[in-house]
Amino acid sequence: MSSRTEMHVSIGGLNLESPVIIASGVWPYEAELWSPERLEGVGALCTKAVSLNGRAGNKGVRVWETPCGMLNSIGLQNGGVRSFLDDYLPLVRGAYRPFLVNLVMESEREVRESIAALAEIPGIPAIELNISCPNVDGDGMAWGISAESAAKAVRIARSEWKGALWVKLTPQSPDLAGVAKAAEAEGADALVCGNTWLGMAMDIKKKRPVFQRVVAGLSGPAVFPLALRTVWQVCGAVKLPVIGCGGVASWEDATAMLLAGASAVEVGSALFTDFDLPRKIVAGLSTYLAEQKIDTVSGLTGLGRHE
Amino acid sequence: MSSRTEMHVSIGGLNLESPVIIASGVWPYEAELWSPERLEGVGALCTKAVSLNGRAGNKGVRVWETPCGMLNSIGLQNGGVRSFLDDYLPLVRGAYRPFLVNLVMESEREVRESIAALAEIPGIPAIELNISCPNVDGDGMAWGISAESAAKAVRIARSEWKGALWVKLTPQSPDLAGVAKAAEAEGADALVCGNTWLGMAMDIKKKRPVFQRVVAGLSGPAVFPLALRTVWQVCGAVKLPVIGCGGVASWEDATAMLLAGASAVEVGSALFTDFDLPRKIVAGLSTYLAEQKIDTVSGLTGLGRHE
Amino acid sequence: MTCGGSAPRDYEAKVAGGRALGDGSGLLAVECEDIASAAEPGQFVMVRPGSCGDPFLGRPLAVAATSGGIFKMLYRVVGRGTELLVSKRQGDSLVVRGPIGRGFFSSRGDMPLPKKVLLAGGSVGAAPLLFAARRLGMAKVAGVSMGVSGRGWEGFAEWLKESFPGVALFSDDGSVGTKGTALDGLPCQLPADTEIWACGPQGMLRALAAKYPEDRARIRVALESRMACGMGGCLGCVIPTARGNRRVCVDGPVFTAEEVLWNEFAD
Amino acid sequence: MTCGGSAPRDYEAKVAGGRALGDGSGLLAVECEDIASAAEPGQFVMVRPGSCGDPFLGRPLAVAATSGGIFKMLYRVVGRGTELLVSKRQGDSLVVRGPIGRGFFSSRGDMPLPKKVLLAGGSVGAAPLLFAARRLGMAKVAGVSMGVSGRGWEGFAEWLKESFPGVALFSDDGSVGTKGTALDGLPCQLPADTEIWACGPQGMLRALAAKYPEDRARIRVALESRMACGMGGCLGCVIPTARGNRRVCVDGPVFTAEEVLWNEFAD
Ligand SMILES: Cc1cc2nc3c(=O)[nH]c(=O)nc-3n(C[C@H](O)[C@H](O)[C@H](O)COP(=O)(O)OP(=O)(O)OC[C@H]3O[C@@H](n4cnc5c(N)ncnc54)[C@H](O)[C@@H]3O)c2cc1C
Ligand SMILES: Cc1cc2nc3c(=O)[nH]c(=O)nc-3n(C[C@H](O)[C@H](O)[C@H](O)COP(=O)(O)OP(=O)(O)OC[C@H]3O[C@@H](n4cnc5c(N)ncnc54)[C@H](O)[C@@H]3O)c2cc1C
Ligand SMILES: Cc1cc2nc3c(=O)[nH]c(=O)nc-3n(C[C@H](O)[C@H](O)[C@H](O)COP(=O)(O)O)c2cc1C
Ligand SMILES: Cc1cc2nc3c(=O)[nH]c(=O)nc-3n(C[C@H](O)[C@H](O)[C@H](O)COP(=O)(O)O)c2cc1C
Ligand code: FES
Ligand code: FES
Repeated sequence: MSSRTEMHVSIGGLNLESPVIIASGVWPYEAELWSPERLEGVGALCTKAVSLNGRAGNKGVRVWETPCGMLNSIGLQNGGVRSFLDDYLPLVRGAYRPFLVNLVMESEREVRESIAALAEIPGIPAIELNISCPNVDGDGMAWGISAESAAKAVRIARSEWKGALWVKLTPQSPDLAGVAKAAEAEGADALVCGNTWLGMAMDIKKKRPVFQRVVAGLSGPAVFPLALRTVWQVCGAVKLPVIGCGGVASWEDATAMLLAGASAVEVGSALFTDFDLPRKIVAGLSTYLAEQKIDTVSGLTGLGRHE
Repeated sequence: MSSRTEMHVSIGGLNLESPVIIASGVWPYEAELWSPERLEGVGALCTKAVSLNGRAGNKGVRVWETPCGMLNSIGLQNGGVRSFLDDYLPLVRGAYRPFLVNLVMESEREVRESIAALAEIPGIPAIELNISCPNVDGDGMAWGISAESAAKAVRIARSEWKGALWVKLTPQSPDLAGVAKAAEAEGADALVCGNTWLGMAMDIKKKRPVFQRVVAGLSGPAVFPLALRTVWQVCGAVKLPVIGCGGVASWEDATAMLLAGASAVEVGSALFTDFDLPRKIVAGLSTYLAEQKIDTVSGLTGLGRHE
Repeated sequence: MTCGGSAPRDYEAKVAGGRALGDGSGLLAVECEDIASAAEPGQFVMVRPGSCGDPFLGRPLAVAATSGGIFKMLYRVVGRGTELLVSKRQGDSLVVRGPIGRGFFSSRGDMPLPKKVLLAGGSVGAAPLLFAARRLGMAKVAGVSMGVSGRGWEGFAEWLKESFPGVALFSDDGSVGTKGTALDGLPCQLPADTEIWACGPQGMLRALAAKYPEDRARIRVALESRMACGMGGCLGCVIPTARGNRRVCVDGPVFTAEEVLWNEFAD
Repeated sequence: MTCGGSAPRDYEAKVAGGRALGDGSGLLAVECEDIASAAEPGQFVMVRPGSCGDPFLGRPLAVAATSGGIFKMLYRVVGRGTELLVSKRQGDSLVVRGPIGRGFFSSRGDMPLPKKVLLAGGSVGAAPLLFAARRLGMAKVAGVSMGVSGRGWEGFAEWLKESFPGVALFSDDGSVGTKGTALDGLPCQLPADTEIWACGPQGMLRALAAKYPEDRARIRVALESRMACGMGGCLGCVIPTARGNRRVCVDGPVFTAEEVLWNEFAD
């Protein structure tokens, strides 16, 4: 359907066969799902969050459906960086696609140690630095909330990591443009915009919040208009490539993200209901390119910004 | 179905027969729709935005559907405060229900003049001050973004208006709790939490943003989990009564808002698809109260905060 | 701004039947006594095609006919909302808000009916015109001119011929009827005792207004606009007119071509 | 963490038929060769009941039977998702992801089948047990004990009796079968050559584990948990087990009552 070159994008140090990336935290380490046949249309994959030490994640209800979306409060459950390298890296590599290790921005010490462990192993192409977590060294606010703390986070990671460094922004920041500029100034190679949106749910039968931590992250189609707006704003603030993420569930959504200035998209929750979405997005983009007489998908980036 | 006293709530200077309020900007001045028969279950109504002088509103596309929601960019179209008083006030009064004049927070001079005009007419029970608009005297940011500017807005309105003063917050504020506290300190009688969420849409056929102003306000069920979270946060920050607004589309949603700490709810977009929603919410609340063995709806307020 | 007609209501109605007309167009009959008995040509309903929260908004569709407690709509599949209509079968339920707006008759106020009416429509714009023809009586209808885009519309064209005997039929590519647009089926001069009632894509209505610059007061157009509420509340559907912004849903959808400020908006 | 079985796939399947069992429960048959041929008792599918974007997530429903290219599900209306299933008719399409998880057989690994199996279920927990009984062969099934809540479940109880001849039937209010729960139909001592396979509300499974503290390794329970993905990706469905958090969707849904740390979670 689509020729290889048509869908090719080159972003922040990675060469992708398509602009569709599997977002962090949604794709299991099940061997069969990392086979080429099950990854049609996928340009790259982000691993689940990796932290220095293993984390059990949150107790109680972890997922909750909302209108056209869902809330999650997984709590970064993972086995730690060593377990990732030992147990899952071979599988991840077996997909023969660029991948990004989604790294939890913890304390300075922890993140330096995690990166050191990753850097020891040759052939890890990229880190996606997740700055949505609280800065335990600082004020407890998420690293990604202010331009200053985001700058610090990126500086730390950049000084330790020579490979491609993507930074995943949090839409909870009141100064997204500032955070984006700070990440750019500190040497990030690309920005992922963004993570989940802070929401909550109430269990009216039990008369208490559904989640033990009360709040949880909203994702899925419901947030698409919000995510698209943040992509528009961030693309206006920086020259770095931007990856749109939040609610992408169709080729039309992906196209809108690209026109707004994104170089690629990440898809998350929509995979929960459609394994085949990446292939469908690529097919839709390909037809759209033909109709619009545009040669390559990278030609769409930012085209909607010139009125 | 429900006894009068069961649903009665007394909030910020108003006595309502039910905790369901029609949000600003959604109910037309069509005589028939202000008749008691068409307002079953409605405790109070907010008028469309009123500004000092008439405003034509925005050009181009004004509404756009999104997953479980919609974007709007109406641009405060209204005939100005005089036209409101002359043309519509009699109709509004004819509903024999408490109502709130949704007043656009413009420049200091304009808002003082508008309030003076409203204050001349006896029997206007309450103003709902909409601080989502840019502060044209200040930095152009919305009045409701920072605690300082919100404080100033409420101070101005409070000094001019003796009746009930509700303040409608904008979820775009990065410091909602601070804004809420500022409004409380300056003498607001209740807080409405909140307005629409900043989103955007792309017209992929035309390869340009759908809205002339690019961004637009997201409302409807999609935003409910986000609005509920802001209600939870604001109720934790202030003692003032809080009215939950954003995505309420069922009695369950209204119940969740009350349990999170709200004293009432406003419904907006959901009326676009169901005239009968206020009555249904009241019926659902009534059954729920009976099941939970709670006497009055005000007994639900904040009940979900004690785990 | 107060609307002359009565405000619409919401109904959970049952589908009475449907008929595909080929290539994504079709008729859908809905049981709803209140709407069927009150609707006039040019009025429309907001249909919520799904059985759940998404699609969120109703879809505006003109009333194409009424008989007994049933009204019909003519649809063309455009996106996911209309797509859902295709699979509706007898007995399925459907939420409809209506009847909405000022139609070809009520929008006249006290103005008497003209002696003759020419009907001009583009594709599914035929719906309110069909209803209007029935109400006017064929004696008053001086002619019917319809345009469709062409290939793929054969089934629809057959239905048009059935519904409007003697219709002048045009298509962009000439594959159906004569090559041209509905405007080509209209006289160069509009006779003094005649009005044109039209419904179709905005471009066609704009061209119609341009064709008869002197006679715009005698041209009534049923307009389309993006809508959220269909009750006059959201102000989402306004168009610029000589009297300021007017809501297509309840101030229209029928306007005279004279009122509309054609140059001040684009789709 | 890697799952033994093969990863599920998504299918746009057609409804082959349905049968209401009264009071909001019913059977739904779906045409899907791949799922029907691969599914084992205890496995489930994620069904997206709507035709649009909302409800967003699939609903987990156990496979209750298979024959030829068709598999059946047994549902009880709980909320808006299952509500939408009631109106499904033959020919309607339905998006299903499956088959998912480790069932009563594959969850055993190399462990041989026991000589006898007692089946114990609560309400729609009957689904995977029915399927298990077929696969085990009635000779191996030492007894079937089922509980329902009572009034309103008469139709369902009839269906149970039809499906499991000789079933011991209990209800909370005694209106159907004997007053009591499915546990009352089980022996005080679990014979050495026997296992219990159970499915039902968490409270019932917890009580079952409590009833046989020494024999939990011989009790297999099919658990429920809130799910988003049904493919092991979201980690939304985990339960605490002796081996740490395990995903109900792909590590289960069948676990031994011994593995599960019953005290460390509540519904
Ligand atoms: C007063 C009026 C009467 C109409 N009568 C008919 C009729 O009789 N038969 C018929 O086939 N069509 C009619 N239309 C057009 C019809 O409303 C749209 O084709 C339909 O809403 C498309 O919905 P969708 O979900 O398939 O498309 P989508 O593009 O998926 O819809 C997305 C959103 O855009 C809106 N939208 C899309 N196209 C239009 C349009 N052309 N006009 C207004 N809103 C639009 C939808 O209502 C929806 O809110 C009428 C429109 C109006 C305003
Ligand atoms: C592995 C497994 C197998 C199941 N098999 C069956 C079966 O064969 N027959 C049957 O009737 N039911 C079965 N259930 C329960 C069934 O999934 C729920 O009743 C159903 O999801 C409720 O959806 P709803 O939209 O009607 O309810 P809602 O309450 O509106 O659903 C809202 C959300 O909560 C989830 N949810 C609600 N109740 C449950 C529950 N009990 N367990 C897990 N998630 C829930 C839904 O999936 C949805 O995401 C099974 C559950 C699991 C986990
Ligand atoms: C269940 C779940 C788990 C997630 N885990 C992570 C994670 O570990 N790290 C991360 O950066 N983002 C995580 N996310 C966020 C997604 O990667 C994505 O940014 C977000 O869900 C918005 O995209 P979507 O609407 O396409 O899902 C998770 C999302 C979900 C739904
Ligand atoms: C079409 C439309 C017009 C609106 N106009 C106003 C307004 O004039 N003043 C105001 O304070 N809020 C206005 N709002 C915001 C609503 O009052 C409400 O706060 C918001 O839509 C969230 O609630 P909902 O999700 O129930 O619609 C408008 C919303 C919509 C959809
Ligand atoms: S559609 Fe809302 S005012 Fe016309
Ligand atoms: S449902 Fe997602 S991991 Fe089990």
